Amino acid sequence: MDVVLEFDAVSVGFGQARATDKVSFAVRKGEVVAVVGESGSGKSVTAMSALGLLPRNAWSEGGIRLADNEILDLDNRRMRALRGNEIAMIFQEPMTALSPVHTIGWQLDEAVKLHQNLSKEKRTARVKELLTLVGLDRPEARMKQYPHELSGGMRQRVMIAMAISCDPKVIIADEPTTALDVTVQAEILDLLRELRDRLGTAIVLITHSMGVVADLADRVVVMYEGRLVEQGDVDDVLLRPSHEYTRRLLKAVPRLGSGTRQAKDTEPVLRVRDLVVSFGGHRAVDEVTFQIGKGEVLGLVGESGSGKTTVGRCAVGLQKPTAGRIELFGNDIAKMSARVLKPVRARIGMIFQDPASSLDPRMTVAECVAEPLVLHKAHNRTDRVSELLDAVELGNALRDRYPHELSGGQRQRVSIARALALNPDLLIADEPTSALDVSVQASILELFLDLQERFEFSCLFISHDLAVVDMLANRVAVMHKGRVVEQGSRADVFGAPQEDYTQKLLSAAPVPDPAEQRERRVSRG
Amino acid sequence: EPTTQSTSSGTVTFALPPNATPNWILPLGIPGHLATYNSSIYELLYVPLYSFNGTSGTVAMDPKSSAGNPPQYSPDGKSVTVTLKDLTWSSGQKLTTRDVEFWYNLVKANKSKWGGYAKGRLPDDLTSFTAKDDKTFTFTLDKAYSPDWFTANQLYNVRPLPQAAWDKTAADGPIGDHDRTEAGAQQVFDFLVAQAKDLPSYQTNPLWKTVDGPFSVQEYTTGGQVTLAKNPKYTGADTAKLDKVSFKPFTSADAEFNVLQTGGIDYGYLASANLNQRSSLEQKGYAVQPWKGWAITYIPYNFNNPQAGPVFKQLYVRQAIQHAVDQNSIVKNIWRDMAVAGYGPVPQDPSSPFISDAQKTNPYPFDIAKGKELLESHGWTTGSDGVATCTAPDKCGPGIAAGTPLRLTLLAESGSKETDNMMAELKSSLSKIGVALDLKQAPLDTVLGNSKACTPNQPECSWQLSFFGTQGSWYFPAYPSGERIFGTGATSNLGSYTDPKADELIAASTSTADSASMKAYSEYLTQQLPVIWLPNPVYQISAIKKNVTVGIQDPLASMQPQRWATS
Amino acid sequence: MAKYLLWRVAQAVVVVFVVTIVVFFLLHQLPGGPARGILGIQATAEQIQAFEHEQGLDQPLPVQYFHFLGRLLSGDLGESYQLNQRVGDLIAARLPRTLVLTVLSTLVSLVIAVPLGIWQAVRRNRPTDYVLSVLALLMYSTPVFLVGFILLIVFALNWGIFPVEAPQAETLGGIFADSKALILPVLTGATTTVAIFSRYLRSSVVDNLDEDYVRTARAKGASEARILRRHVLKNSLTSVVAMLGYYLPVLFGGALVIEKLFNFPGMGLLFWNAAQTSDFPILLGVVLMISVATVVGSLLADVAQALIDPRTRRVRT
Amino acid sequence: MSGPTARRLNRFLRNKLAIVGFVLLVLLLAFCFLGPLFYHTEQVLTSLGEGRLKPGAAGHPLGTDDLGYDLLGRLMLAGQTSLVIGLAAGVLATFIGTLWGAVAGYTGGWVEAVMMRVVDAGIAIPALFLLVVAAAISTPSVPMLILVIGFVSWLVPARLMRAESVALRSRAYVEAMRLMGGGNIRAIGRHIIPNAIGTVIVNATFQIADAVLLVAYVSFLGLGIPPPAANWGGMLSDGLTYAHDGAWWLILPPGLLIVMTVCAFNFIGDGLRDAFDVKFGGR
Ligand SMILES: Nc1ncnc2c1ncn2[C@@H]1O[C@H](COP(=O)(O)OP(=O)(O)OP(=O)(O)O)[C@@H](O)[C@H]1O
Ligand SMILES: Nc1ncnc2c1ncn2[C@@H]1O[C@H](COP(=O)(O)OP(=O)(O)OP(=O)(O)O)[C@@H](O)[C@H]1O
Ligand SMILES: [Mg+2]
Ligand SMILES: [Mg+2]
Ligand code: NI
Repeated sequence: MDVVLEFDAVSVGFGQARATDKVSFAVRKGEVVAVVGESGSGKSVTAMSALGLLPRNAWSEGGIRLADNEILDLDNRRMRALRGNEIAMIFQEPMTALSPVHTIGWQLDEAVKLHQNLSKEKRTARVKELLTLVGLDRPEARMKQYPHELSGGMRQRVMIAMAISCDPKVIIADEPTTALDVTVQAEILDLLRELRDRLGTAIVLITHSMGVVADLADRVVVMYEGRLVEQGDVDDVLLRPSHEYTRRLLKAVPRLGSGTRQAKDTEPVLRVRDLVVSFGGHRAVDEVTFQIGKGEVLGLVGESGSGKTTVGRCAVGLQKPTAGRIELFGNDIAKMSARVLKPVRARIGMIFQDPASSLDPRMTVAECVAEPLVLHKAHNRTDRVSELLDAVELGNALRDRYPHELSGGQRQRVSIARALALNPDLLIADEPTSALDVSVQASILELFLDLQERFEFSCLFISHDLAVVDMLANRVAVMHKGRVVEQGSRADVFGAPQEDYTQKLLSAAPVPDPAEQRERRVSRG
Repeated sequence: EPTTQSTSSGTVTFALPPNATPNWILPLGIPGHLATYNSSIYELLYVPLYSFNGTSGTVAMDPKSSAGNPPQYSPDGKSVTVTLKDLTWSSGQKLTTRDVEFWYNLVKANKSKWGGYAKGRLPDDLTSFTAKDDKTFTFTLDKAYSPDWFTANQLYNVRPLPQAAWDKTAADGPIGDHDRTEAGAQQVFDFLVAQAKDLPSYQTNPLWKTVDGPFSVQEYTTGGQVTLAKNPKYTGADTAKLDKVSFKPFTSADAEFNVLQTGGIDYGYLASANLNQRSSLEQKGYAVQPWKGWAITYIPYNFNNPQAGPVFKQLYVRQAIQHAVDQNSIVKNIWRDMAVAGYGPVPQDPSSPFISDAQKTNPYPFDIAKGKELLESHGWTTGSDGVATCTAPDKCGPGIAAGTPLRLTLLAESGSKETDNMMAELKSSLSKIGVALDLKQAPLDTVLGNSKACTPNQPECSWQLSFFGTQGSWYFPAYPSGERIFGTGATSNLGSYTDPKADELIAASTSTADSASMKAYSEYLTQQLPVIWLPNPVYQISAIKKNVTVGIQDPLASMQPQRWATS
Repeated sequence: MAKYLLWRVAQAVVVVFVVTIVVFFLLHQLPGGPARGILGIQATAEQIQAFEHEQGLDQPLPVQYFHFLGRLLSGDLGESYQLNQRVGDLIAARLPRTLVLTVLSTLVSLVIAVPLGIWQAVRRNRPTDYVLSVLALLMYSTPVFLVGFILLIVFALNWGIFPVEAPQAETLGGIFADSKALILPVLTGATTTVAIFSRYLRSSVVDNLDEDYVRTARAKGASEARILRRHVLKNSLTSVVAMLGYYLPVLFGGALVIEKLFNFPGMGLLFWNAAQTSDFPILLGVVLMISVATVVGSLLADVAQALIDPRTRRVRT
Repeated sequence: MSGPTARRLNRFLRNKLAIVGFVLLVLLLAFCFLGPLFYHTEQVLTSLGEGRLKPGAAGHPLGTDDLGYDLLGRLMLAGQTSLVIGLAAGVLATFIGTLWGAVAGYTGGWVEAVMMRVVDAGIAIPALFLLVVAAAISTPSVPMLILVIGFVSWLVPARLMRAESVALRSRAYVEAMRLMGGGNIRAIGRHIIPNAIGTVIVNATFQIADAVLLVAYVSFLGLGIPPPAANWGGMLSDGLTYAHDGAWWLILPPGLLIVMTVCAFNFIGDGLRDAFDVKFGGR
């Protein structure tokens, strides 16, 4: 088979520091190469170097060949002709990667316009088609929306639509499905597969989900500490890993059905009654009712765009509900004045779905983590910050970096550390581990469980990773199209799902065994 | 070489002073509309009874542009008889005594609304009007006056008006003798004023078409652009030589100077700072000549100021201060010779029979040592800070306590480079005799508003010295008597100067026919220093196209464009 | 939207009220009152008294203010003390000139400043950036008067390319008919503001160029020019739009120096002369108009910002 | 060599022009404040006889003005006024304006409406008018001018800052901070203003330039500090009177000094901007 993209001893660095060291691998036509590895090991920067889009302060060396072009030698104009058309990229954090002041319709239209000479109507039709392809409902209405009006998963799908808009020869997908629930994820993976089969598109798939790897990849590349430590056939790597890190990684993959936690019956910390949120007539959240008891973890799973984030934001008063009642620690927040709300909020920690935008770009990691401590005049701040950073496996070396100098997973950990800094009584965790590789995720979850046991905090845990929810949650609620379609104890919901949607969800969750996953896929559809 | 087509067709374009937009046509001024650029224009349309100007070289009556023959005063000085010249309104009617009576009736019945009124003056001093016939009339006066003064300062304001066209109370109302009743006169006056307030209609309103002057209105815009055309029906002796004269408004002297340089105006002006451009202007076909003003420039002392008043009341202090004013240097270096040193209450240039020898020769020439000596010999000692303080109160004078410093505040008009420099120079030279001057600047209007005649206990009496003379402090009518500025209690006697002898001399100058009285007055006030005398700047520095002859420019600041000619 | 507009109009009315009250009060703080300035030093006590009586200046301040308001409600701004015209007419005559001048110069300035600011941001901290910064600042720190002066001397007096005066016509049609005469005044007006717009823009473009969405646009294959024009510019307009909102009242206030230099009597001069002579009705009239323009300007700026940046539209909790 | 402060300094120093600006400012300050110690001239007493000398005249390297003041010495004296007023008024206006706008934009609702309408009202009353009134009721001095100029110039930064603040207040990191129980003061001081620092700095540099020019305008209006005090702007506009004469030596030196001051502050501003721009440059 012919190689379409080849990395030849590519190193990327920032100043004196080297982020990756002589990474070499090749991607052939119609091949899906999965890049897995430690968070911060240089996956994203390697991928970006293929498009010549490294951050300004980065340098790169080595050879990158795209078809017959030596990327690093190309001038701007030639490079531009390739980008989007020959090689497309799906960026890791879709919130900041989309222009906030342009509608998504405009942004998609532009992607089409730049490489295809189509009339306005045809382009609009194409944009609609793309939005439908990535599974967005009401494409007409969506086209007119701005990025901040979409859910995390929807934004991610817009990014995907943008990348595939010109049927490129190579797609580099940097964590393309982190914000997607497993059913949508499966659809997207099908879409990519179909693209590969139809056009012979080569795909570089950076992901933390071994299930996704098993589902889609032909070959796997494993990165660790900036180096490529192992590569090979998907079956070989996943089933017969040779490198010690790969083994560790695979061992850390959580599996659905391993959960043990039971529902508790404690006095409620957060009560949500008949919550309705509508945006311009569209009911994003529709009569949602649930409660979380002290020391209890409620896993909130569900379709992308079903309103999970919105529910979380309402719970802490960041979003005004259209109707319904929310009680925090026994008080109705609608009736609380800003002054009363403030101390209440201090007892809440929140991990935002999109860590990049929830960190002040002008604050260093240490300052970000220290912020809650400063706000509550805690003593020994420096020590506490170090402790927290250690706990989320961020070395002291990162203290003085700014958010944009981190990898996606590192940013997410900063966000986690910040949320935990004050030992909150209630934690709203919106996809807290989506950007983490499973080994780091495992230790974070362990930390979480440990803290939870110790401080008995309550938690609304929003996640797409059913295995993780299975491991943490006492109870589970499933959302679909703005409604909670099913809720109950973890064991009930996951063990004996009543609703169609829940069953679909559970069956769509990929498993990290290529053969098994193939079977599951076939049986599903 | 740029030339304008205008001159060849007998048109002269005249540059109006910055922001002077003509806006009043009725020859009965009302307060707020009395600016000279208004009267300069309507005098060309409505011939005044007596016109005074300096076009002959001295300020005097100009019979050619007057509607009346020289007045005849009765021997007792209590009545005056005038014979009108043979003038015709453009409507065809003759100018008659009825037109003068019309003016008199209007003014008498509406004196409080009329802009020229001051208590005891016109029309109060005219007790009755009697017409002998169509051409001759007599005014009876309330008492005897100096004929020169009365003609130049009072009769000068009389303007025959076209009774046959204007004596009505509504635009389409009938002409009648409405003015002969008080109520009727008031209605007519109000009607005329209302018409005059309709500036946009000046060009078209038939009312303003009836004129007897050498010109009539051709264009009169709200923006201030006025064009007068020769009045073909003019029957007097002062026929216009020009076809047209056009008055062009400007937003600033700079804008005017720019246009001047391109040759866009025939008769313009320049700032003294631009005098270096004289030769370049001359090359462009202009002659540069100063237009002197019939004015004096000074800084009043506020004799009623609680702190400085007693000091100002000492003649020796005023003398010392006057000695410290280097008028010659100021004229030469600051005004670039476009001002005339002034030493007394009478305009110094052009020379006139009114000026005394004392004023001409200046009894208090620039002499720092003399000034210092005057102060020191009167008990003032200069301290280490350079400010003189009174150390011997018995010598300083009454009301001056020991330890009083000679620290004065001067509120000066802002916005002029020459004035700023003059004030800085004054501050500097006064400091040399031990007088500390604290300067404060404000727009002319504020300075005037601040410098009111007042009594010591009034709060507004806090001003000590004030300067508002960038363009001359006081412009006189033809007869430069001082009753309004130096007479006790006069409104414009801002510093409340009072001196019985001065009052006596002023009274003599206005009420007796004795022409020496003006000289005596000039001499006395030159010596008495009621104010700080300063150089009097010219009215403007004119630049006139060489092919335009304008004769001598009138120190009373009016224009006689009928006598201008182009070649 | 309608509700928001109504709410803002209500605020506007309050602002205009407050402004007129403040100005009214301040006017009467000026020592001496207007009579002296209007009537001149030669005025007699009787004349001053008569004038003050006629203009109602001898009444208590609140009474005067209510008279002013009463007339205002019937659409009457009063009559100038000195110019023998109604304030409304005066403003109507001056405004077209001022608007033409300031609108055109703001446009010219934007046409220069926007590309300049973007270009400088792209070439940040390189010699071209430095040179252009110095040039823009040179223009900024040179007083308008000097700029106009130099332009006049060079282009009008020495080379004779353009007239020394701005158009003298009083109607819009007349002004545009003499468009050649507009060039120098408009250029003069434009020079000083170029730096303002360009430097704000440079600063925000510099910030935005580092945003991730720019990387996305590049990944799409968009050219740098397109990225700047279509992506970055819109994201960077906040401060320029806020400045433009501020320029509306400036627009109505006129450009005194240019009006003086080019013999172009407009609002600036009207106001300046009125301030010099304490022509209260004119001062009040102009201030009233400027305050309306200010409120409209800030409303337009707010609306424009909401249109540009949808995130600012959200209603807060 | 790590730590945010060190990195900030490092970024500042990487902007060559910022260093030039800094050096320029030091030189200007030295010229104005130390210059008179070495170059003695009479700046109080006039000497009309020595007026209007051209540059190079004996003892007067830059010539003299109308009143015979030595121009070089006068530039130093004038610079003191201009720099002190420019800096103080500029900083005052920026400080008040930035805070005001940030608070208004961040708080929203009623508070914003009231605060911004106050700004509107301020803008609606022409500065010219306020200056005339101020001149009429008090005597000008350096502190008074600082206050007056500061008072008329804080409005624009308030507007600008409000616009930025409205855009920033809905950012997730600000929400995150509010969730942590952070108050408005911290949100404004630590998040809103730092993230609008570009606008703040550009504005501050303009404010300083504006203040220097406003002093000239103000003295032209008659609100200025009376003679023999001087300032660069005033010297420049005085000199312009003689522009038709080609008296460049009256115009160029004060003009250049003003331009240098404006540039110096702007360059330093650019450097500061870079210093706060965390995405700029390496480590
Ligand atoms: N602009 C930057 N300046 C300095 N260091 C950077 C910058 N961007 C990334 N890095 C560092 O480079 C390394 C590789 O980052 P990269 O984003 O490629 O990681 P990744 O493998 O994609 O991780 P993740 O799975 O968490 O997204 C990380 O250690 C990160 O801290
Ligand atoms: N500010 C907004 N304006 C308009 N619509 C919005 C806004 N915020 C969210 N929505 C809509 O609300 C719905 C729910 O969004 P939400 O972010 O809660 O989804 P989610 O369940 O968190 O999805 P995901 O798993 O993809 O993050 C979506 O249809 C979204 O488009
Ligand atoms: Mg990454
Ligand atoms: Mg979400
Ligand atoms: Ni009037």
